[in-house]
Amino acid sequence: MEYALRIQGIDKRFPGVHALKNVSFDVRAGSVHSLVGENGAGKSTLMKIISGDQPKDDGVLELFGEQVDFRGPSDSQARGVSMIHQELAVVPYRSVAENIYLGREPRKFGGLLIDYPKLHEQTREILRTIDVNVEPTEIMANLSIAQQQMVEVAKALSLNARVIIMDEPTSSLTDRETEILFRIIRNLKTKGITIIYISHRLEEVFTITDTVTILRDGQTVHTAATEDLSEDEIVRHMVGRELDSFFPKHEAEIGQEVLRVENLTGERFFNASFSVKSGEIVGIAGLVGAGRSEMIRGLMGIDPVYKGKAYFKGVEIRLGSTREMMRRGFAFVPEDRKAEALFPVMSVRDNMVISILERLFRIGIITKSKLVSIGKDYIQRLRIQTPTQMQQIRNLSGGNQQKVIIARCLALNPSVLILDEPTRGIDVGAKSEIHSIVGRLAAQGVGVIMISSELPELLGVADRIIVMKEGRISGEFDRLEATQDAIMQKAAAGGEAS
Amino acid sequence: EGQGEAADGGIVIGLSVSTLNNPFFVTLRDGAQDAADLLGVELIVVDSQDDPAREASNIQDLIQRGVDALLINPTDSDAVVPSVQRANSEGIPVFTVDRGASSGDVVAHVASDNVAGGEMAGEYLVEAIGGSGSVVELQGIPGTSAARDRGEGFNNIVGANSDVSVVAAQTANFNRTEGLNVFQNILQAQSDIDGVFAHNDEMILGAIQAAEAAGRADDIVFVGFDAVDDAVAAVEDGRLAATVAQRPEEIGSTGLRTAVSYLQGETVEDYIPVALMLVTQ
Amino acid sequence: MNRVGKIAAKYSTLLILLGLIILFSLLSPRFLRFGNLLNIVDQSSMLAIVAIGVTFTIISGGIDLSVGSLVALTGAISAGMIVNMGVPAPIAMLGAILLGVLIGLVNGGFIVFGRLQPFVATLAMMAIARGLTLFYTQGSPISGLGDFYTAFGGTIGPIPVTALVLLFVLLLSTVILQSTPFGAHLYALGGNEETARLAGVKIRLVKLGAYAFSGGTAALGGILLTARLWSAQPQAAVGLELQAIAATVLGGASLMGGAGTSLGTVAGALIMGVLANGLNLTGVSSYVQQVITGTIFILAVILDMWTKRQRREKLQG
Amino acid sequence: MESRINVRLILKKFGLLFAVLFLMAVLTGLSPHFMTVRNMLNLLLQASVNAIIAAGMTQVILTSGIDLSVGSVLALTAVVTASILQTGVPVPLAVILGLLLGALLGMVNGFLVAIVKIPAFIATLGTMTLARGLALSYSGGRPVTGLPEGFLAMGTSSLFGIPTPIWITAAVFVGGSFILNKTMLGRYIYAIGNNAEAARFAGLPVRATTISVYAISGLLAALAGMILVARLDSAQPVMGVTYELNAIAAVVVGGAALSGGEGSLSGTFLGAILMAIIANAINILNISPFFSQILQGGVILAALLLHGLSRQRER
Ligand SMILES: Nc1ncnc2c1ncn2[C@@H]1O[C@H](COP(=O)(O)OP(=O)(O)OP(=O)(O)O)[C@@H](O)[C@H]1O
Ligand SMILES: Nc1ncnc2c1ncn2[C@@H]1O[C@H](COP(=O)(O)OP(=O)(O)OP(=O)(O)O)[C@@H](O)[C@H]1O
Ligand SMILES: O[C@@H]1[C@H](O)[C@H](O)CO[C@H]1O
Ligand SMILES: [Mg+2]
Ligand SMILES: [Mg+2]
Repeated sequence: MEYALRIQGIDKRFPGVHALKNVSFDVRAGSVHSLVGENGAGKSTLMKIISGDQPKDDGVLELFGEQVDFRGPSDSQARGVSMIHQELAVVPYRSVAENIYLGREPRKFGGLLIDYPKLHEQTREILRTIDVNVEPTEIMANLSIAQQQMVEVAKALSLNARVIIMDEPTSSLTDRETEILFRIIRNLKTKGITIIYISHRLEEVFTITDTVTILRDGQTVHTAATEDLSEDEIVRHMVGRELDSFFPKHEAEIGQEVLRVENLTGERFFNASFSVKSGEIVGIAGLVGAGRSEMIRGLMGIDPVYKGKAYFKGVEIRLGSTREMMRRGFAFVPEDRKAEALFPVMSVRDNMVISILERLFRIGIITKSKLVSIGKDYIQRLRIQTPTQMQQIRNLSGGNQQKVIIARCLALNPSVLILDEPTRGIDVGAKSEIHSIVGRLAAQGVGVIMISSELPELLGVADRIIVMKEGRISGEFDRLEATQDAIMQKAAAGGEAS
Repeated sequence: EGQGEAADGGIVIGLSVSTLNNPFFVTLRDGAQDAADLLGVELIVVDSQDDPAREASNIQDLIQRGVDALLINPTDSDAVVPSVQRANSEGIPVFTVDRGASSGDVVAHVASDNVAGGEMAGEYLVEAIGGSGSVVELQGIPGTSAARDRGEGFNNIVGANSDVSVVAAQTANFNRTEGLNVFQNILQAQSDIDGVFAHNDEMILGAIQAAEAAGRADDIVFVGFDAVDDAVAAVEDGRLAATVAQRPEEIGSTGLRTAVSYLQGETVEDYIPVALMLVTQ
Repeated sequence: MNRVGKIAAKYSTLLILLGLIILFSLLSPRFLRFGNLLNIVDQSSMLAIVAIGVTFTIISGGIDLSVGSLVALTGAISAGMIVNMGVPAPIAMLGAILLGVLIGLVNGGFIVFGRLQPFVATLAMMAIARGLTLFYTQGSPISGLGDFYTAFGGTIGPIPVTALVLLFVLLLSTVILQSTPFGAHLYALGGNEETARLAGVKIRLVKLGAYAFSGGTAALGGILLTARLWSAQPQAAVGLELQAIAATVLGGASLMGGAGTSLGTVAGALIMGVLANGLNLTGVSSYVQQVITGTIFILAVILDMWTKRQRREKLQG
Repeated sequence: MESRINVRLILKKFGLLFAVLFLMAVLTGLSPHFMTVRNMLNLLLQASVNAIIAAGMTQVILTSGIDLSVGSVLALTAVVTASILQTGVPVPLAVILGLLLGALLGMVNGFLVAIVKIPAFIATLGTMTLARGLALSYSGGRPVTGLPEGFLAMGTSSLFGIPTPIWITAAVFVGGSFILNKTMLGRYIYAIGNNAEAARFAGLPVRATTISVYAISGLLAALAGMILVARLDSAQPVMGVTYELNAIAAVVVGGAALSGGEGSLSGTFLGAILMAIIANAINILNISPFFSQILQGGVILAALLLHGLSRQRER
């Protein structure tokens, strides 16, 4: 059997973290090989090592039978390995074409000038193969996140790689784009291209992959053919324990209305009216670009609101100030962790407590001991993996970063908790933890709004689901009457989906 | 062209000053302005901010405004030459004040001689310390003509005297704060200082502050240059021994009067010295 | 979409320039004369050329504070080669440009290999190059450059030679930025360095190139200034770096990197030239000129931001 | 701050401390006049103005801003304070008015940065020119001299043998460190420098913090100006030209990142000391003025490279 990649005894340490411990497995040529594991298990680190982005401490890599030791990303690219990174890596104010062919632009005049017509032609070609309808000259920043993600896919394809690594490529794609991506993957497979596929969505793993390798705490715990595994088995290997249910239904008493929004209108959302009761979890569904995030950002005073009113427990609230909303008891977990939530070189603890300082220390002088105990408490409760409270948050895995941000909101002890895609990029274990946290909060009488692009999640968690389409609320379902089809109908029908 | 645009059709004169960030030149400008007001002449003042490139642009602009004559206080004698020649080719008469132009047609130069001033200061200082001892030179902004010329004059005298040694020669950039800090440092290194000459009063006033703070002011003879108001007051108080007066007001007004006389058809001398004067108690 | 608004946003720098020109022609009858306009171009060209180089470093996400000192140093060395060593003027000028490029490379070296922040690396170079100039000239200006050299400070017909040199630099830099891989990589690097690195862009080389270019244009500026003054001045171009940065920013570049054009920068430099010239012609006192210049600078930036925001909103709407 | 972070910070600081100590050792060898109590006090005295301005600059840079206007603000507040003093207003009142003017000018910067959203470099470049023009217009380009004894004491008196400006500097750094490390404002400053957008989402008072930081910078520039005026018995409209660059150099030599979020006042203090040592050494060793700038630039580069190396090692 031919192996595209043989990974033998890879070891990697960061200060305070032993990220990979003697990791070994083989990837068959032409297969789709998935890598799963909890947040912080070491998946991304391993892939960065394979693509030459980070050096390994120990171990051997073989690419098609040949030992390799890449000195950098361009080195691995030259040898036919390309990688789609977990974090979007785009140059915002350059064109789509320039992004895709960055560093490899077609040239003319003896390499002196870029051959722009040819560049655009090639780009148009490659975008057509993946069914993305944007102009090659469009500025990247004007694309939706999903479109940008697809451009990343195009970039990987354009390299004509033999091995393509995809690190959570679907975390910001909707179902439609996910389908397209799967079609592309199948197509690549027929061409004999090897794919390493990382995802926290197990249904994707079962849909598209041939083999699964499970990492836990930096170690390979199991490798097997996908068809020989069950979802439960994978999860058990990942977390090292049984999980009761992915979407634990919570039983909360639904009480008085805590939030009512009337005719909220802003740049990209129009006349949104809805309400949330205490103990209730309201889901917001919609396609990417439906304006869900914008509407919530308007409500939270981050983006301007042109018109509309909001009432908290029957009392009208002044819109437009985030601080005032938070003082009223609203807490908000934003969509884009890196851009909107993280203070990268600050400690885990400081990231966690930043929003409650005003409440804890009336005169503005900080006593550390109080913070230490809060930090300890949440690290334990949310099972956050970090060597110490003082670790810089940028050194945590994505999922653990997300938990810190959620802890920041929980510490506020909110009456209304708003979560925008809170489980994007989060492992099943953490996801179910977050769901049960949300459930527990609801049981304590907190009103919860949760935006998610993952319908099964919403269906499992929410008491009520609001659907948005093109900036307007297009439907509302009770938990009992909601089905995937009915929601999709309201989210997409009539207009063009995204 | 070449005719002024004053409302009454009177004379318009352009004055380009090297920098108005220094009281010396502010006084020079005031002298010119007072004379202009007295004679009923319009005066347009531009400020080069010690930047020769800006000076070239400013003079270009004055020529555009159609001044009848140019009074230039150059930032540098060499750098101003193309501007002088440009004015020459436009037929605008040029007068220089305080500093000269190395070439080009200049009708008259009104100034006191900085080299002579440096010599004057040197002679006074040597005598005041009793003909022998250690002296310090606080230099102006390196590369400016005033610093060069005054240093040259001073060293002509001091260098020729084998009993006097210059124990430290440091720049304090014509600036009072630096005069204070630099001299403070020199006081640390030199336990024996009999006299100080600074290329301008700003620096010497800073140096006096430093010496007073160190309790050594009484042992040292201070000589400055320019006779700005603060310095004259310090001389009266006995804190400063002497300062070389260039009489900037006189330079400014003489410059302006000379230009007006010339425009009115009189003949003028090509070098009009404004006598230097040593201000002492 | 509002066509006028879009054009206004794209050319907001030019609009500000136009506004100032209209304002000053109302205030002074002498402003709009052909001769005066040529003057402004002549006065702004050196700044514009130096600022184009600075624009390269700003696009890369860096900055170059050493250009003022480099202007002085390269001017002095080219003059010194001619006057003290008898080197033919064209060779001395080439030598100066080479020196500028070399010092630019040293700046770049400190930044990419020494991992210094561009602001500080070039701040230190600003001091060092000024010191070298003083040392080399021993504090005295160097004159006697000969006709070939000083011709660069003169005119061809009514057109200032500096303006022609500027035109050349503008065209060259525009081609580099808009049409070469180097240019594309420079923008990419400034837009997202990590992405550029992952894409295999030779980041170090591109940065070195940007600082070398900036050093080269500073040297060109040094030559033009020396030619214009017929002498090399040890204290020439003090503070020029801030003016160059101001011109770049007025021209629409972002100090965060990833954006900026040389045409915009030239317009920015012209704005500053028009302002200085116009205030002189209208006879505003030099102290008040500083107050007005500071205020207009801030207002211009606000206007530019405002039109850009309009445009962005239009784009998304 | 403790454990892991601290190790890193200490590593960084030791790099600079080592550079400073090394330089001091060399100078002690070169000149017997260097390592004396008097000269050390001098050094601190001379570092004080730059250090105080740099303390304000540190906070600004921590928020990922920059304040180019400090030199001009220093000059404007100096001439205004001096002329207030000349009218016979009691010294403490005049000092307070001067400091308030500094804070007010700083708030204008803060307003432009936080509310109008002009990049700090640009906004303060504009106010730098503007405030300088105001200082010159206000004073007519002439120094304001002849100030009351009570005011001059701020620059010339001493307490326990240590000059007052050094005490003031110490107070500024102790107070500043307290703010940065022990108060909410300090956390907010770091947070905004790390990610201003996230700070907004986290409900932090981004505008108020930003404005405060520039106000503090303006206030400290005014304070530094007063010390200068008191030492010179003269306020000049041209004071403080290029002080912004000195202050920024001290902050960056002290280990702060201009991109914000990283840096400390103790580092800045060492940076200011390093720069004062170089100037002091040039005078004491009577090094030619033509060399002095080369030396200054060179030493700063060397110190920074040392830093860079210690940073690289920890990766
Ligand atoms: N640069 C770094 N410095 C220190 N620790 C790091 C660094 N990068 C990763 N780590 C640590 O290494 C471990 C593995 O991280 P990695 O990003 O590989 O996890 P992952 O499996 O990709 O997680 P996720 O599913 O959340 O993306 C984590 O504990 C993380 O905190
Ligand atoms: N057609 C589009 N043109 C330009 N930008 C878009 C477009 N659609 C979406 N965006 C941008 O992409 C981002 C994500 O879209 P948005 O937040 O509106 O969608 P959403 O309904 O919140 O869905 P999701 O949360 O799944 O992204 C937003 O910042 C939005 O401004
Ligand atoms: O003559 C002037 C003054 O002395 C001034 O102090 C410095 O510059 C010189 O040219
Ligand atoms: Mg990962
Ligand atoms: Mg969204």
